[in-house]
Amino acid sequence: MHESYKIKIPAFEGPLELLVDLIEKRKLAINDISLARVTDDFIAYIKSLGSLPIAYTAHFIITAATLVLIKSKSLLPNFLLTQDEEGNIDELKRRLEMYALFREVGEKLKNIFAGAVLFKRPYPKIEPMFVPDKSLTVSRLALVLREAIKNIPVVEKTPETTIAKAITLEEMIDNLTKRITESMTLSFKQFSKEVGHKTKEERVFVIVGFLAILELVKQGIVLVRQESQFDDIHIERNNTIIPQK
Amino acid sequence: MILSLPQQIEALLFYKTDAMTESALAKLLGTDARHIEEALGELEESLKGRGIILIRAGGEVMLGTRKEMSLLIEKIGREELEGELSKASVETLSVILYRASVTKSEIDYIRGVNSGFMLRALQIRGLIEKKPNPNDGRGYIYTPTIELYQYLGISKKEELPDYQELILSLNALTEKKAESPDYPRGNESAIE
Amino acid sequence: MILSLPQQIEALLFYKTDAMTESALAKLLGTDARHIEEALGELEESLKGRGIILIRAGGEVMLGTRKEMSLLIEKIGREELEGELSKASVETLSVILYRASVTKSEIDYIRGVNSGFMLRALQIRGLIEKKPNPNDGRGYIYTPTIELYQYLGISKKEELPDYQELILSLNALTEKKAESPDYPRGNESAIE
Repeated sequence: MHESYKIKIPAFEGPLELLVDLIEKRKLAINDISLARVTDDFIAYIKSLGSLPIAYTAHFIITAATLVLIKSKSLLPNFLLTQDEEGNIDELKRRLEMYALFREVGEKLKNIFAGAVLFKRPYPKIEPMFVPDKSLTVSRLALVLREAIKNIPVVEKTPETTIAKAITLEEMIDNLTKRITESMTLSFKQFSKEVGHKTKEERVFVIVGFLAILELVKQGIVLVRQESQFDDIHIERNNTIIPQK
Repeated sequence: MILSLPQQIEALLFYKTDAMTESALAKLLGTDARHIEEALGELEESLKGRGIILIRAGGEVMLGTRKEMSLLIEKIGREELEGELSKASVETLSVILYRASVTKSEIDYIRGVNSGFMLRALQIRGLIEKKPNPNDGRGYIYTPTIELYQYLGISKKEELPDYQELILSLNALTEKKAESPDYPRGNESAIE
Repeated sequence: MILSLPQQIEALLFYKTDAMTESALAKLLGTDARHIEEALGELEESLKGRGIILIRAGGEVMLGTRKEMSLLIEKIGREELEGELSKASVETLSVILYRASVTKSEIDYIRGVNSGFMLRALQIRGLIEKKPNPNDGRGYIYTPTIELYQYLGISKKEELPDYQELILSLNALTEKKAESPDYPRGNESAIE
């Protein structure tokens, strides 16, 4: 469960690295079954990232979205995926396979690097001759240096974000809990519509919301109900348990 | 006596010591790309069984000592070798090496992270080069340098570990992609 | 694979650039004068019909280019010396002038690429000098030559245009480098 995977932050640079790592640790192949199995650990990792800049976590959240789709499909047999979603899943698997290839060969390169170097011939000694260039003036030198300084990346620069506002899993859970209390039943479609469906960034919100629902199901706060295959997923408060939050 | 093209190339590379592009060779020797290509093949062949070899990487050529000599030369050499590479660096290098010429967005897509700082660090170390993209006037591609080949002890890309195998697997994955045309290219731009 | 003695000698001479005594060769390769003598004969033989030759004089040996190449090589040398300085060379030169004394790694960091090649070109043209680094026994620093100062009409770096301002920006940017050891891992995945 959540505690099963403890990692120091930021142990993983990106979502593909983390996923391949999780899958390889279990000695699994890259497929729907293995991806569904590592979803919880993957989400646990994102949750542990709480305070990191959204620029870093955004890639993880986008990938988590696809993982949740895979997991939902494995949990709810009736769960229907759109063509887009199927596409996202296929793409994720292909990316993981490609990444795994480069990662594996990278290990081999690491082993041979600087092991047996092919040396070039050093420069023979040459008596220098002073030959300046007519275009060489102090003002040109100042100009060129100014240009070079402009191109040095500033390490501390706050990264531009693709997502306007940082939104954490916890925030989303709180928000969802409140809404459920207000209106006993809430359709997932309605929920997603409210959050917005236009841009990719906004879609991430929906997916984080979806993750949150799964989380609530696990905690027993809400019940998820789907009448038939093509129906909305209904979210209801579970009255048999007092919410602990 | 007039020297043959392979002889002339060998002498020029020996004198220059740095890598030369095949086009610079053609210009200097007053011939064309096809003749240079042919002559380089002959030179490569004639260097078999010698103490030096021809290293070729992405349109550039250079002479170097054979890998069997590396220990002895390290002993007498003055150069300090920077040995260690991080996991993230080798990952980035492997994409650039096996893809041979690749854009930043492709590297980012394959690694699932923004590689900007990593690419700069590798350029500073002289292991990769940034060049204008011939297919896109404003874009850039990244290519391995001959120096990277030297450090790996390989004289051409075919000598990379698992080269054929990896290229086949990559092609198979790209074909798979082509078979499912309606998948959204959405996530790709998420990296930008 | 174990290389033959002539192969090993060729590689060593290729790398040494200067002439080596036969006795130094024998010592390096762990053999005796007679075997070296024999191997040199074989090497000389195998270099027939090649672009490079073995030069032997008074117990010393070195590799060189064939005399038929001398015209072409002179031409290349002249081009290196007289050609227009590339933008990259001028950039490298400007860093050295404003800093007055700077290591290669700082130049590389400021420029974002490896400057080895440019430093060589600037040295040949007598614009900069390479000196042992007083703060680091094994390293080197690069400084402008007196002739360059004279040519530019200045007597010290403070007379360069906007000196204070540019040096402040440079300091600000290079200090940050010290704070982030190899490359900034945390920001690697930052979206630009």
